[in-house]
Amino acid sequence: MFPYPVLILFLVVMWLLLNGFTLGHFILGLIVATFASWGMASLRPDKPKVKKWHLLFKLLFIVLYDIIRSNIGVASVILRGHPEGHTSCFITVPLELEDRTALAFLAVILTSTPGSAWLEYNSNDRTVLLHVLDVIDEAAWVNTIKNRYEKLLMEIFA
Amino acid sequence: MTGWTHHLIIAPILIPLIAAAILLFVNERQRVTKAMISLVATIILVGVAITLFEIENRSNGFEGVYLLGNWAAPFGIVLVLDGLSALMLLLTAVVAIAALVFSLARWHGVGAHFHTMFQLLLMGVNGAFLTGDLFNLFVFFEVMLAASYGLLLHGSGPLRVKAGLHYIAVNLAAALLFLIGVSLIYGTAGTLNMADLAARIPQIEEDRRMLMEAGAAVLGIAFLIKAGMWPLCFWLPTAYSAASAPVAGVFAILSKLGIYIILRLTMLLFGEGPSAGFGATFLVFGGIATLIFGIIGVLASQALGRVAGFSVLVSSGTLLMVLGINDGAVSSGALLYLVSSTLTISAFFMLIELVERGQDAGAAVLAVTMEAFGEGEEGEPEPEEGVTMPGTMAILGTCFAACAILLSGLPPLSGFIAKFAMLSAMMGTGAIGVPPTAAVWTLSILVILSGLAALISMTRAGIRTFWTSIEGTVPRVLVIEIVPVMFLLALTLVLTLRAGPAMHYMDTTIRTLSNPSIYIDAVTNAAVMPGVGNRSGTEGK
Amino acid sequence: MEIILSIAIGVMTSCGVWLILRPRTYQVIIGLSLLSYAVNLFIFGVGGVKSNLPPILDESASTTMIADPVPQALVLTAIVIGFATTALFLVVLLASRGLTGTDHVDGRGGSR
Amino acid sequence: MSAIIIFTAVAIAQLMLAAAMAIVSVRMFRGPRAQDRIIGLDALYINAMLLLVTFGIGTGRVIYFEAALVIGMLGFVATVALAKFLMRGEVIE
Amino acid sequence: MTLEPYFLLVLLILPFAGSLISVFLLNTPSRVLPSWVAGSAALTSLLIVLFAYPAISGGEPLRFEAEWVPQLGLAFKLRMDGFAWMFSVLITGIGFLVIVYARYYMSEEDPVPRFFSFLLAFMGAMLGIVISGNVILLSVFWELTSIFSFLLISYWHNAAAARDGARMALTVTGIGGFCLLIGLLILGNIVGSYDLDKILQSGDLIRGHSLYVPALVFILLGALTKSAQFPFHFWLPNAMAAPTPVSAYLHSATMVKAGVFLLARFWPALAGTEEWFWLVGSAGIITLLLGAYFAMFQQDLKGLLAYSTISHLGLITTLLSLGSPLATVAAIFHMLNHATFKASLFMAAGIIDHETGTRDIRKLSGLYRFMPMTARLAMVASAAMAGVPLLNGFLSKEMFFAEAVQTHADSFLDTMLPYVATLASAFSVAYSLRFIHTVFFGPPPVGLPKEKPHEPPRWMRFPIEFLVLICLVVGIAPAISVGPFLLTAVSSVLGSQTPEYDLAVWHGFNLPLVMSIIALIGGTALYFTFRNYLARCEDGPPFLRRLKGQRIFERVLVEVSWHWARQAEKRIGTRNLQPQLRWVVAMGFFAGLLPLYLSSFEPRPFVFTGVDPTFGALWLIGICLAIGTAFLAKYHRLAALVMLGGVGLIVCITFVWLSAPDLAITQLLVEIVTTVLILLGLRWLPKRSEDFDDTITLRARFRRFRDLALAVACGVGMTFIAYASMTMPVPDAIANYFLENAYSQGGGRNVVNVILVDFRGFDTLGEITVLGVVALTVFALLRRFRPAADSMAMPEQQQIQNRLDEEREGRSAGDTVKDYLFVPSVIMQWLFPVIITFSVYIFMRGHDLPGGGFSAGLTLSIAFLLQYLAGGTRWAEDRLRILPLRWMGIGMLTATATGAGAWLLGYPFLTSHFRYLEVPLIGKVPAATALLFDLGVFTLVVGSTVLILVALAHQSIRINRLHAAEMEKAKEA
Amino acid sequence: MIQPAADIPLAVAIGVAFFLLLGASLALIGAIGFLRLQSFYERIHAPTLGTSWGIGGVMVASMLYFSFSLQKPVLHELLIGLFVTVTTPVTFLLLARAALYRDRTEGKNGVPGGIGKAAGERVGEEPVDPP
Repeated sequence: MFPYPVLILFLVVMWLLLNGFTLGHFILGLIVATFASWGMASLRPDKPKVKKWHLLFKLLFIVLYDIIRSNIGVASVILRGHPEGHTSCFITVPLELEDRTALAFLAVILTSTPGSAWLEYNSNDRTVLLHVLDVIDEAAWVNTIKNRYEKLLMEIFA
Repeated sequence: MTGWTHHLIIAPILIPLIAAAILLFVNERQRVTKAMISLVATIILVGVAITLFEIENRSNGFEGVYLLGNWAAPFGIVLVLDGLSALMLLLTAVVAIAALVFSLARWHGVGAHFHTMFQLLLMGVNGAFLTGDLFNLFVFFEVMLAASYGLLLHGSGPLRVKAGLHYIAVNLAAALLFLIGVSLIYGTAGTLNMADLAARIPQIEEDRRMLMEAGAAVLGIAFLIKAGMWPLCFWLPTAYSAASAPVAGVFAILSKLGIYIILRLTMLLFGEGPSAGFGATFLVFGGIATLIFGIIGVLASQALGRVAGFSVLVSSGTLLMVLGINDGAVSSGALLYLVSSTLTISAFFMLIELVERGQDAGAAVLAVTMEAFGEGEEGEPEPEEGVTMPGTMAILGTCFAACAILLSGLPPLSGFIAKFAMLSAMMGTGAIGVPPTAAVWTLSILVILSGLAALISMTRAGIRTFWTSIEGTVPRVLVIEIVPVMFLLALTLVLTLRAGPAMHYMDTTIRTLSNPSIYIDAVTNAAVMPGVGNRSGTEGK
Repeated sequence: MEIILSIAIGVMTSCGVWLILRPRTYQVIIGLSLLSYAVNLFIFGVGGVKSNLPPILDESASTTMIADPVPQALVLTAIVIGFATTALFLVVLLASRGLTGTDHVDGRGGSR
Repeated sequence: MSAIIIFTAVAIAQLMLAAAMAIVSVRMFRGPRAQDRIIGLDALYINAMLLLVTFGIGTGRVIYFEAALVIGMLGFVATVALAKFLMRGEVIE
Repeated sequence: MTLEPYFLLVLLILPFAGSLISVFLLNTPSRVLPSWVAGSAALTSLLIVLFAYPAISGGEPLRFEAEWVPQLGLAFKLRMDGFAWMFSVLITGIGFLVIVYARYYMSEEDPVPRFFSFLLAFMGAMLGIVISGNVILLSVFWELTSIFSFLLISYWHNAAAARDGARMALTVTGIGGFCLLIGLLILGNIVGSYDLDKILQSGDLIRGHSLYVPALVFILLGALTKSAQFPFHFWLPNAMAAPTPVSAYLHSATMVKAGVFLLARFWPALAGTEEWFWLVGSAGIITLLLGAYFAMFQQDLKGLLAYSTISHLGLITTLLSLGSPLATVAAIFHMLNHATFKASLFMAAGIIDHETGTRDIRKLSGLYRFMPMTARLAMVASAAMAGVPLLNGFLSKEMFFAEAVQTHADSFLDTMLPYVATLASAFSVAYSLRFIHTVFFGPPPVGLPKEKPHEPPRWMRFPIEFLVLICLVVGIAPAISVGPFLLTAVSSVLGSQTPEYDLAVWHGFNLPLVMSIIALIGGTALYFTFRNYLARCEDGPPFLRRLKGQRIFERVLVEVSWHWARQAEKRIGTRNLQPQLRWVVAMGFFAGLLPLYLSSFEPRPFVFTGVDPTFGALWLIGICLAIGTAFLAKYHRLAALVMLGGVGLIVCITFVWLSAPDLAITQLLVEIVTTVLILLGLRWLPKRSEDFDDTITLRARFRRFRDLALAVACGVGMTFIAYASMTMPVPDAIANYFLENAYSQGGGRNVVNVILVDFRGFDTLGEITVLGVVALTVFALLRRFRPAADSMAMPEQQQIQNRLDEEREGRSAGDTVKDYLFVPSVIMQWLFPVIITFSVYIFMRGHDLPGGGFSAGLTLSIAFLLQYLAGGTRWAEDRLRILPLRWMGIGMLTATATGAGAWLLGYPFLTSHFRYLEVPLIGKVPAATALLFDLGVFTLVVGSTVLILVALAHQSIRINRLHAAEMEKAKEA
Repeated sequence: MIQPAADIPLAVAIGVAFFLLLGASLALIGAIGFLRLQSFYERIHAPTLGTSWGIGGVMVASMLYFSFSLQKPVLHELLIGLFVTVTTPVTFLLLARAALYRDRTEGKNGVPGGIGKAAGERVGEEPVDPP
């Protein structure tokens, strides 16, 4: 009946955000969300196992902060104006994450953060190729990713 | 026309639509079921068309107005049944049933969804004939065109696809012109309802009216493309001759749709008032050019299909010119000619396939379409079953001769009567003492030349087809293939014998048309039915 | 506003016309798309253009101050039909390309 | 007062966004490669969406929001298809 | 009401009925039965005609009238007077004789029923001509004779000569028939009726009318072509390819007589003017002389007779041209006489042909000893043709001479006439003599195709005997044999003008007799002088031998109707798309601007004030993108597509800006789907690079310039019109009604949506149908899709990537794509339910706020599309069983059924209904039937869009599979 | 053409203006960067300015503004932010991967993970060794 409760919850919230918070819309949203989740079920996705809910919010705030920071960084790179004012390079980061959803999260995070871009994931040796706009220390970058994001994600999606 | 018969007006649109919808649920392999559904729907359609025609025939100049959605006239969409639309509906139904029966022999199996598209084509055509709203006309035009694209491509093959590409490209351009025209008219007149528009034209101020006329002219180009006026007609012979036989048979009605609308709009909008006679000269010259081009094409064509295609142009040219001259009696002759030439060309297109089958040309086309590329998802068209025709060659020959006679306007079939009716009205007893004008002379000469061209071309082709084939293999022709052809030809004979009543009908129709106020009053005074929701009578008018 | 819209319509018409007169099917289909944008805007514009007066009723607004909804309805229909015909034309040009081996509108080979 | 502030801010923001769109479309035109153009289109979508939201603020109506939402939710489909075409030579395998 | 009028109807129907019966005998093996049917039909007709004589002899014609097309003055009116009676006797009588003759003439292999069927039909048509009481009816039968004569002449259609001859006859007489119709129409214009009686009575009116000359010319064109008069005479000799009975019938007694019949018929109405004399006279005189001259040099028996016929018809025409009543009497008399002797001669020639197998005079000789009876008959008939006294030909010729020496119109033509008449008569004597002398006398023939000729069967000779007997009887005792009948005929034509005349063999020794004697002696001398030359010479007269009318005609026909026509078609037509579109665009341009230009429309001046800078900047971008699209569409397809997307986006913002959020949403969704569609198609288009395009010819450059000019012109035109119409004061539009009533009566706040689903729901029904049809077409077309050879293989990228995967260690083919979509596909999948929810949202709010069934449908199909993108076709279809056709059907039915639901309450189709429902917990919920209709729209849109996309997407799999299979096959082979 | 904004507190108005301008300027800077940066891989970073806080700024402005002007919490802008954040990576990932592939086959731009010989031959250029 409710194959993906989290999804249904999200969809109901979305419905209410769009239509306004009334009882009628809650019921309607629930119906719609249920149908939609059946649609999702028919896709048979890899079901992510979410363990620690609360950490998601922690992650969210970390990411928001990082985004603000890197926004400023990238903006200054652009505004500074000389082409040689920054050193961009490719970085290969080995990952331990295996869950696809978790990887997706990581990808979203890295892409949303200006200054770093997820280029390629190699499922054989589980490495990811990144491009970073302004690199000062490669190791620091790898470290940040592995400790700041991957660890958290591994905790959330155990 | 009260009670349930009133709803019959919309039946010619809904019957094909519902049939098409039902057909979508039937698997492609159940060909017989599909054919039966389609056939039953078309038979009902013929019945409805006859009923409507009879209703119109009995009541002199009656207008049946159907307010869709129960909205009062200029606001909602109206369907209008008058003599002209009833006539065209009947003609469509007759041609359709013939083409459909013809297709059942083999053509309906060579591609997917033939019947669905066929029904939707009928829906589009019928809708265009019935509607009294400019934009709704556009919509039905598009329905018709979309279905015709599908049908033209039915059976695939390089020839068809190439012709289809041109056909579609030109008609897409035409559709854009249509939209520009309609929107200009709406922008200047503030209405889309044809009757309302006609009523408003006299009140439009000078500079707005100019823009309105520009819109009408652009709109006219769109219809003239469909009707096949030179130089907008080059796609037509190619497309029509590339189409499969039953499709070409039913396409015969499409070019007449363009003519119909031009007739309808010129009579309604530009019949009287400040914009009277708008574009008439253009029509005359366009008609002349088309007629000349058609004549040349008929002469220059070797393949029968192209002869038929150019015959469409000849008939369009004649009609355009006559409409441009725009004289009551002449126009009623033109209507007769329209009916006759549609029947003829439809029959001829189907006949061509049968005739050429003996020369392996048709078989080749079929073979191309059956190229082994279905990789199993395409059931091989089952070997057609049915009764083959005895005395095939004699009957084919007779039918061919009948077509030749009809196309060249020789007696005793209706081609002659129709031409006579037009010419007589222009220079015979219809115009006693009125010296024929230059246009009349030109038309007469061209009509004669067109007959001559058809005669020369058809004898040339007929001789080649029937008499000089060295080891002439007799084609395998099924009864259900030849019967539709004979049916249509027989109708032309009936039209000849019953030319008196037919002309009476045409006269009445034209009389009604040339008095736009009948139409306008009927539409604007059509009352909505009270009592739905809080909707009432003519509120808001 | 009107002048910008008119010029935009004009430019898109020009580009569209230029493209549909080209010999490659792809150019034609792109041209038709451009033309249909132009025509849609044209239809949309004939009723007179108004900013921020969408034809959506609420209790307060008086109906006389609202943009003409009819051209909008017409454009909607036109968009849908345009979409359908573009799809069709695309498929036909693919079929034509498959059967004739070239993407010339007349099925001719060579390039020009 | 607040009306003027918002009015001015909206006007400036709109101009800035329009300028952003113009710049992005220069890249679309110049390329040099298809992927630049596609990213350009994507950026154009995003900026257009922002413009719509800004327009909504300027007019004080929420009904333009859906158009922005459609861009936000579905705008990427076109660019994804383009990108995939670039990579694989066909969109749906 | 007496029965007599029905005589005419029965008379007319009988031959046609016989013809029909013969058709049904097509498969009978017997030759006898069809002949009996035909013979009895002809004989009965003859008897009916004969029985009708008493009724006619009184002077009052028999009439029968039935209504046909009264509005056009076209009545089915039959009218038989003396003249028509005379012709009817000829037609039925000779027809009967010919049938008897043909019964023996036709061979076993010939399809005899067809012959008789055509012959009877022809007889009916010919009868129709002579007894028509309405001139249009006459022209109907006139054309019918052309058609049936075509079929008769081409009876042996395996022979090229027969086909060509028949076609020429049809072409010439067909043209004539059309001209005749025009002439008759003009007569109708003058007189105000097509009734023959009326026309005949209005002679003075007609002759005095300004349209007299055109009418005359057109009618003469009809008559002269039919009667094979100069310059239209050439078809007749070629028609000799017909079976001899046909020649005997058509080319002696009937078909060619129709022309002169017509001249005589309209004599009272048209004759007697200067124009008449000159036109008819010159044609007649030239024909008379030329025909006779040509006849002398013919080597074909039937050719000789054909030219002789031409000449005699010329004689009749000349007589009719003179405008004197007496001449007309002579003409009518000669029509009768010529029919008898010429028919018998044709039949005799047929017998000779039949027995010897050849008609070449040079080969024939001394046949008298093999077939003495036939020879005698032929000799008498020839003598009649030559005008030997005591035979009927002599009588009418004498009358002709008598008229020739009279002065009718003082002119060169008139002065010349006696000499010409004598000369022609001498020629006539010469060829008659030649016919007899060469064929029947002299040494026995050698080298005939058929050995041992002998007399034909008894009854085959009977028709000749009978006709020759008539020649003799009339020739010896004209007054008592033919006199009264001729008088009836003549007086029915001339009425009160009927002159006194004397049908006697001996009129005393007068000038005509002298002329006859001169002609006889001269002709004999002529023949014997040139005998040896004639026996050896080629076919045709000296000097003019090369000048064959037939060949000229054929050449001209082929040239005009074939070469010129094809040239012209190429010149003024095209089969290419570009010129067509150019025309369409140009015509649209002129149609739009010409009315404005002609009525000197003045657009408002351009005003740049009040322009929102952002909006301006947006369109600056839009314009640049549009131009970029146009610029790049040839070589950088993807780039053009991207830019097109940009333009679409700007359009979409414009819609928002200018108060059309609905449009914006729809436009955006359509934009997305279209882009994907075109991309799907791009896979199958050929590679294109700029390298090819080195040589731009001058023509191409010119063409481009022209297109550019046209494009710019259109753009400028559109700008002007758009500006004019946008700045025009808004008319009192129907929109106000919608705005006022949308909420109160349509139950929705979004007026656009209410218009779409309620006020103008019918449009929407049609619009979704279009979408449905297109989807079906796409589906049907793609089922047979076969890409071009160079697109068959996998795209280059995939090939490289697969090869790389294979070459690298630890990877297998397809890993690249797996990795490629490894992460994005997760996101795309999770968006699926979100988009579904969103589409429901869009749908639900449609009636009150921007949205609606169409946008929702597109949204949902994008959701499906995204899954196809993410996982590929197989993956997606493994999981989502979408049945687009089912969706479409349901959508169509839902929409229609919603509309039809109104019928239950007696309201018109699509009448909507709405109310607010009280739902527990939720409260007031609007419920409109329009929403149900919109649901139909939604369903259909989803079905159609998905069908189109899926059908296209499937091609990749299909082609790959096919390609693999083909590779396999190639490997095996 | 722009309707006068409803009566809202000045502080809120200033906040709205600030966020609005912040978002718009970030978008503009992103666009400039997109134009000016040299290689594709660098350029790819620029638009993310717009998709991250560019959107964020405008969304916050919109939420603030409407919540006050309509006197009720209006939060649906959150959805836009969410969707853009979630969907942008999809495009970027796919595009970047396509660019990588292309650079590798052509051996340009010093892209890591160059490809084997076969492809090099095919394109006709020297393959670049992986760093």
